Amino acid sequence: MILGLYNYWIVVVLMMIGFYIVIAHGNLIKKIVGLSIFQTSVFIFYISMAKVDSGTAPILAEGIKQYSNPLPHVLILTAIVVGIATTALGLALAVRIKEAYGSIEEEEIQEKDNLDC
Amino acid sequence: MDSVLNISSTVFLLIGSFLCISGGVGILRFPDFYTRMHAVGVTETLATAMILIGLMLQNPDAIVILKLMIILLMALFVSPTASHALASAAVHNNLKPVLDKNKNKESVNSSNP
Amino acid sequence: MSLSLETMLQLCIILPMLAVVAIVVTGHKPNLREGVTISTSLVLLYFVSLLYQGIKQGQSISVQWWEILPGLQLSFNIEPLGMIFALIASFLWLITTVYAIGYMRSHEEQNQTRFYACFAIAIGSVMGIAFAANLFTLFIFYEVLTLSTYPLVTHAGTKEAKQGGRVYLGILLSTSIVFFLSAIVGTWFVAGSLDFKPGGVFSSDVNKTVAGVLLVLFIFGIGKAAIMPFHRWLPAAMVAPTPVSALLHAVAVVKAGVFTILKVCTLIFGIDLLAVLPTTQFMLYLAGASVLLASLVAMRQDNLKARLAYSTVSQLGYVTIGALLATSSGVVGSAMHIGMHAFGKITLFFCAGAILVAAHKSKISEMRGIGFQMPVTMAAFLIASLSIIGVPPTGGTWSKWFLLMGSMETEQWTIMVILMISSLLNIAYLLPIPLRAFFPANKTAFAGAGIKEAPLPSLIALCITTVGCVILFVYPQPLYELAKAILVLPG
Amino acid sequence: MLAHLPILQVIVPLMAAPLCLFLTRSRLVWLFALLASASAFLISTLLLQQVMASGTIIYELGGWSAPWGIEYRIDQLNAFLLLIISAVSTVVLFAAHSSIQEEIPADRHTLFYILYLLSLAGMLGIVATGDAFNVFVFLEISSLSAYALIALGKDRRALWASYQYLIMGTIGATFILIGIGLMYQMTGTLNMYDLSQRLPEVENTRTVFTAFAFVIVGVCLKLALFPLHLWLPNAYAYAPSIVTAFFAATATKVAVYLLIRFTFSVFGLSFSFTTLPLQMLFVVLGVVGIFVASFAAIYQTNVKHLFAYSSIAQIGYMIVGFSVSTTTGLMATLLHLFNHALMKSALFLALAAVVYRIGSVQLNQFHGLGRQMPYTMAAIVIGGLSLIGVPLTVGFVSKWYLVLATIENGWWPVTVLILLGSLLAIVYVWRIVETAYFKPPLDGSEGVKEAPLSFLIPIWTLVIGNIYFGIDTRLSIQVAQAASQSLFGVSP
Amino acid sequence: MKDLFAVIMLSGIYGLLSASFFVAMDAVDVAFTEASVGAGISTLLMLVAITMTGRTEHPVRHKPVLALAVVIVTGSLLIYGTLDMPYFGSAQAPVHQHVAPRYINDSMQEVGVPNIVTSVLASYRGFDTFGEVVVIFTAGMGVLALLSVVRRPRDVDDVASLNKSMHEEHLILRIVAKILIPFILLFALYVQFHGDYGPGGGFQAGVIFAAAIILYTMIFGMSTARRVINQSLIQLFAAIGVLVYGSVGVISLLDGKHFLDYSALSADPVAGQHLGILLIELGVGITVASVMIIIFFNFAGRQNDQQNKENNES
Repeated sequence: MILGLYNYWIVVVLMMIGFYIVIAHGNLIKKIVGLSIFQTSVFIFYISMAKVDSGTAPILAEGIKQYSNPLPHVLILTAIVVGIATTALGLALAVRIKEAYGSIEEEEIQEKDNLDC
Repeated sequence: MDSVLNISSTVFLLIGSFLCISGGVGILRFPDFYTRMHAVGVTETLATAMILIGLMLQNPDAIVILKLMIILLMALFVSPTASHALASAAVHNNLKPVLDKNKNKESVNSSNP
Repeated sequence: MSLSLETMLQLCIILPMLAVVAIVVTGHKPNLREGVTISTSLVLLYFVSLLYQGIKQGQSISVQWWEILPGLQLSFNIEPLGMIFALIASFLWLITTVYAIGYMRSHEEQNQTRFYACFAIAIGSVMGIAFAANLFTLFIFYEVLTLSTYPLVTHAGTKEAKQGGRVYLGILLSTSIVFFLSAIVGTWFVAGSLDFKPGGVFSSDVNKTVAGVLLVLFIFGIGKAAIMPFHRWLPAAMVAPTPVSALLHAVAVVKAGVFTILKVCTLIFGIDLLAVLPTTQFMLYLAGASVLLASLVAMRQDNLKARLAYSTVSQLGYVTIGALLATSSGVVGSAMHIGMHAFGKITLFFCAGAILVAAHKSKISEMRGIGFQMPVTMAAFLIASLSIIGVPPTGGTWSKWFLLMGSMETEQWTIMVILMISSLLNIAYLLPIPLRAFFPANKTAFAGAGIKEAPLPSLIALCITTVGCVILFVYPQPLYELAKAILVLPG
Repeated sequence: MLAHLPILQVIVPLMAAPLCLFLTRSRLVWLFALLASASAFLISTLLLQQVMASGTIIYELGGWSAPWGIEYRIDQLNAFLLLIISAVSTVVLFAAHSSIQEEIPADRHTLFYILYLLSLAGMLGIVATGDAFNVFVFLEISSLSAYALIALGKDRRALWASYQYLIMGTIGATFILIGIGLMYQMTGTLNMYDLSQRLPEVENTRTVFTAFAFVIVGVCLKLALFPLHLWLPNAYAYAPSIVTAFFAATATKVAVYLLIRFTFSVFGLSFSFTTLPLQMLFVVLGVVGIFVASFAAIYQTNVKHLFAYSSIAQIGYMIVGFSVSTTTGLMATLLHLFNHALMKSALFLALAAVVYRIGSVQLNQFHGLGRQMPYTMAAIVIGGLSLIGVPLTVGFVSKWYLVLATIENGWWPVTVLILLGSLLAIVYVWRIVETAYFKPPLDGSEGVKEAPLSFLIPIWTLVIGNIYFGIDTRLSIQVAQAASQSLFGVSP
Repeated sequence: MKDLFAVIMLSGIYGLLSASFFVAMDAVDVAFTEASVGAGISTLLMLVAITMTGRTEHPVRHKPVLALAVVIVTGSLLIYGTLDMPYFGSAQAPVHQHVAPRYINDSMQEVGVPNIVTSVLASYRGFDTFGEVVVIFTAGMGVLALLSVVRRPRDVDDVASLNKSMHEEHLILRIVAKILIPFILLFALYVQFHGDYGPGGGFQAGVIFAAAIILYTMIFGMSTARRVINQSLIQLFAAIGVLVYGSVGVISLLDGKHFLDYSALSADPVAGQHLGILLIELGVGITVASVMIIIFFNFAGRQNDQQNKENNES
């Protein structure tokens, strides 16, 4: 019973690593890396859902009757681009924060904020 | 006839993978940046060539062979240039190579970042 | 004037609101502005008296505006209790305006336009409360009254004015939102309708505890009736100029609170249900306590206006007791007391204002022997305090009489004792002022030379209300019939 | 064209955004954006009439029928939301031109309008769509443009606030993505209506339970419900005031809509309120949220912070209304949705006018503002009164239904807590009123005069809306009633 | 792992690994995109970002215990959720029963495109992809709003001096780049129009196109690149891509059919589908390419700006 579900657990472990990085690490770039790992693991979850044991890639060809499910692939195409859009925006923000605050560590930014108000 | 093709493609594939492994071992064992870079640069290019040829022999379809040829050509162009760029960048950042192990003891640990 | 009674009813509410616009427009020309206020109050008084004639012939007048929430309309109808309140309010608005002109002019108060405008809004909302046909309309005008009187209380704009205003608004708004609103929603949920019906809107089989809880919520909710725990806003509002405190104490705010309590007790709960509720007894003792305690505190107040404020708190306790006694004579007594107290207290405040304007004195200890310089004011003060105490030549006697009768009917001996003691206390804190003014212990002590009588318009207003107190004793019939009709006349 | 209204509602602002790039002068771009937003408003009114007349409208995109293609399903609930969002956006946009002169550098104005239109289109897309994954895509559009818009703020802390919002928002969106993925896995379809048909069979499996938990947590993160609200105050306080005015009135409302849509239309009422102790959880979170946020609001010195915390408190009210899970409770939430949008946009627009004139929103700058900017301060006072819930204002209507809902359900302690919550509202509104009216104006601020007309018109249209819908509540109650009844499956 | 450079390189490798994982899972289109976007562009952007924000990372952890707790709770909830999931790769899973069979069986008749992913992407769920294009456009506008540097004329004159020194330095790279770039562009076009039959499509083509241009910029320097591709034109192209996609939908609207219904584009519905898919893939390609270029130009421009400031001060 357990054997059939091993791929989901890999996804869960990856997800949790990404999630931990986002929360625990103070560096802004590190958080974005964590976020992209977290999102990539969600993609792997979707794709592993779509796989059929003896199926091939969903491109119609003669003689092949068993295909994997194309729908999650479409969703993931969209999700990847959403991921890159968020990463690009996050990096732009990190650059601007570095210029404005002089540092991209959460603690230093927090101190500089408390100093201001 | 196809049994000969199969045997030769498996032989090519085996050589290619052996080269890959040697490149990997090279990275681990060599002391400093340049020697490691050399190990990978040489073996990787040859390994990819070998594997591609092995694949070409694998299936007789014309279009697939053509595509594999283009990939091979591309690989031959890209990987030496890449290693060259890597080396010139290292030199640009004045990373001195380790010439003699006992002479400049202290520079050993400075060279592997 | 071929206006039908219904349109007249609506006009009673809209007229003051229109007056506000007129006042603001004519803001920079004082005479024109005062003229507008007086004319509107005259017209209002005329309308109300016409409505009163209508009521006497037994016509039932009611008007529906529109539906704010499904099942809850803004609707008005005239019933005797509302009539009493409207009559008093419109009449006293006229008097207070006359008085205010004199007071404001001599005291050079700034931004008087805002004063008259808010005054008119307050009167408009009082009319709305008086004629409200259901609890929902009443609540809306109740809140408008609180908000419109806030600028009046903080008229002076000084630090204490802000402090007084904060207490005033804080208590009134919070009690009305937390208790009154939940009480209304509770009634709406339990009884299904919020319309005032003689004999109560609750069906007979409503369970007693829920109705009891609702009663407590209502009594506490109506902060304007200044029941003990929530009375502090009244003395805090002393910061306002005297015509404002006259308005607050005698004409609008306080009367609205007590009027609402009376209306809720008689027309939402109904006398018979009220008698049997578990919490009525507790509320009765609370009202009694607030009467006694307020009178005691009043005795110690040296500032005249503060003393009058605490005396108002105790007089309101009377009306609440009358309402909660749940007998017909109790209700009649409290209804009449609304009228008597209005006239008595407004006169006292006019005198206080006059003394402040003429002699610039607000401490009672400084008023020894002032009777010689200001004979008319002090005489009016004497008569008015007699009316508050409830001594025969003034109207106060009747209301005290019926209250006592009511407490005897329901064998509430403790309440009767409380009423007696508090009347004694009234004497204790009211009478010494005029007596000391006329017969100072040592003649020479008082060096009040150069003080002359208060300005003429204030004096006129003063005398009218004093005469009013006496008339109410001699000819209380119209007030009495109205009070009696509360429980009987349908709708 | 009338048959294509649902898609036009989203396409018009969406296509208008790239077109703005072709216009040169920023005033032209402003007019174009205003035109796009006004037409979106017009479409939403037509849509509402159609829905109220003929019930749910279904619009298949690309001509493919429901579970295969994407479909738009407009019923009373989302027609109501569409109207609120487009109305608020049109009014706020009216004041945008003069407000961003002060707060955004000149070369970014066109980009501001593009991002504004994109976030408007994103929100309209979320509300209109009937497909679960489409919700995620449009959620990303509106959130991305939100992060960029907030980062346009003058203060350097806007960048940090936008970064935090980005991290929290992306985590929330990814949670929703996981939830949708799990739902898809168990049922095989992405269409919301189809999901609601097929979910009951697989209801008691653990996967659907986890899917439900993830979607709810993701939505609550976007909703800024009490424990997950940390990003909201900074984001609203340091963003340009026009952005705050727009998002305060719409962003969280869309998240509330999502919550209602997922719990009622997709997972079904019985499932969502029995498996997870959702009812108890939300009541507690809502009430605690109200008190914590209101207390925090009282001690704020920056007025934008103050109103941001009060928004969190008002969301607490909506969640309490939602957790009562009776028709009246849901109606109270929908009404408060509408009323809160009106109140908050008026208040934040007034703050935009104050920022336009005196450049800062610190409370100690507000001295004597009552005299110098009478109309703006009057608008803030009326907005504050309606926040408290004084009769004849919009706040009273929603407070009335909230109290009625909680009493009907027998939760009288919750009723008392709700009313105490509005007491706290009195405290922090009156702090502003007192500093504005009673304190003498600061010495350096003689030159301050009333805000220009381009501010006063939108502010006062909203304030009059605040009062009008407080008196004539036919529109809002009728629609809210129809929506809540249709959600409960009771035939209207 | 304190050195961010190593972190980014590893995340690039992670992207490549997940791409190869997708290939193993028969998701070829997704693998292609993940390789080009996940491994390529995001690593590139991160590299440019860390050149501006510094390579080292603070060792101190940010309340790790709380993070661990939250992670464990979410993880256990997820594991709890997976217990009832259908087995990995089992054909009976509901996912393969309900909506997917129609795509697989009759997408050939209805849309006439062998690559089912492209047919679903462009036709059945065309609106999702439209949303997708708008997301990319928003990201472009967002980065523009954040990082766009006001161009000052004086930048241009010091380009000549920079150019001279560039020549000797990267001689080999310049030669190889000159050879490779045309082929990369050609390959991008191939991917763009080959999307119907094999893996590929608008997104991948756009990214490869942008990669070629970025390679050019990196080697031949920002200023020469800016003269080759002027900034405002690229922004218009980004808008044009979205408008192409939208107008395809609007045409079918004008024709009375529903939005994005390609059968309105020509008499025979299947031909209409082909035309429609071709057009919207083109729109997607243009937008993605121009947005990626905008993002890179802004990042590099910002870095250039910082360096100018530094050598002005020093």
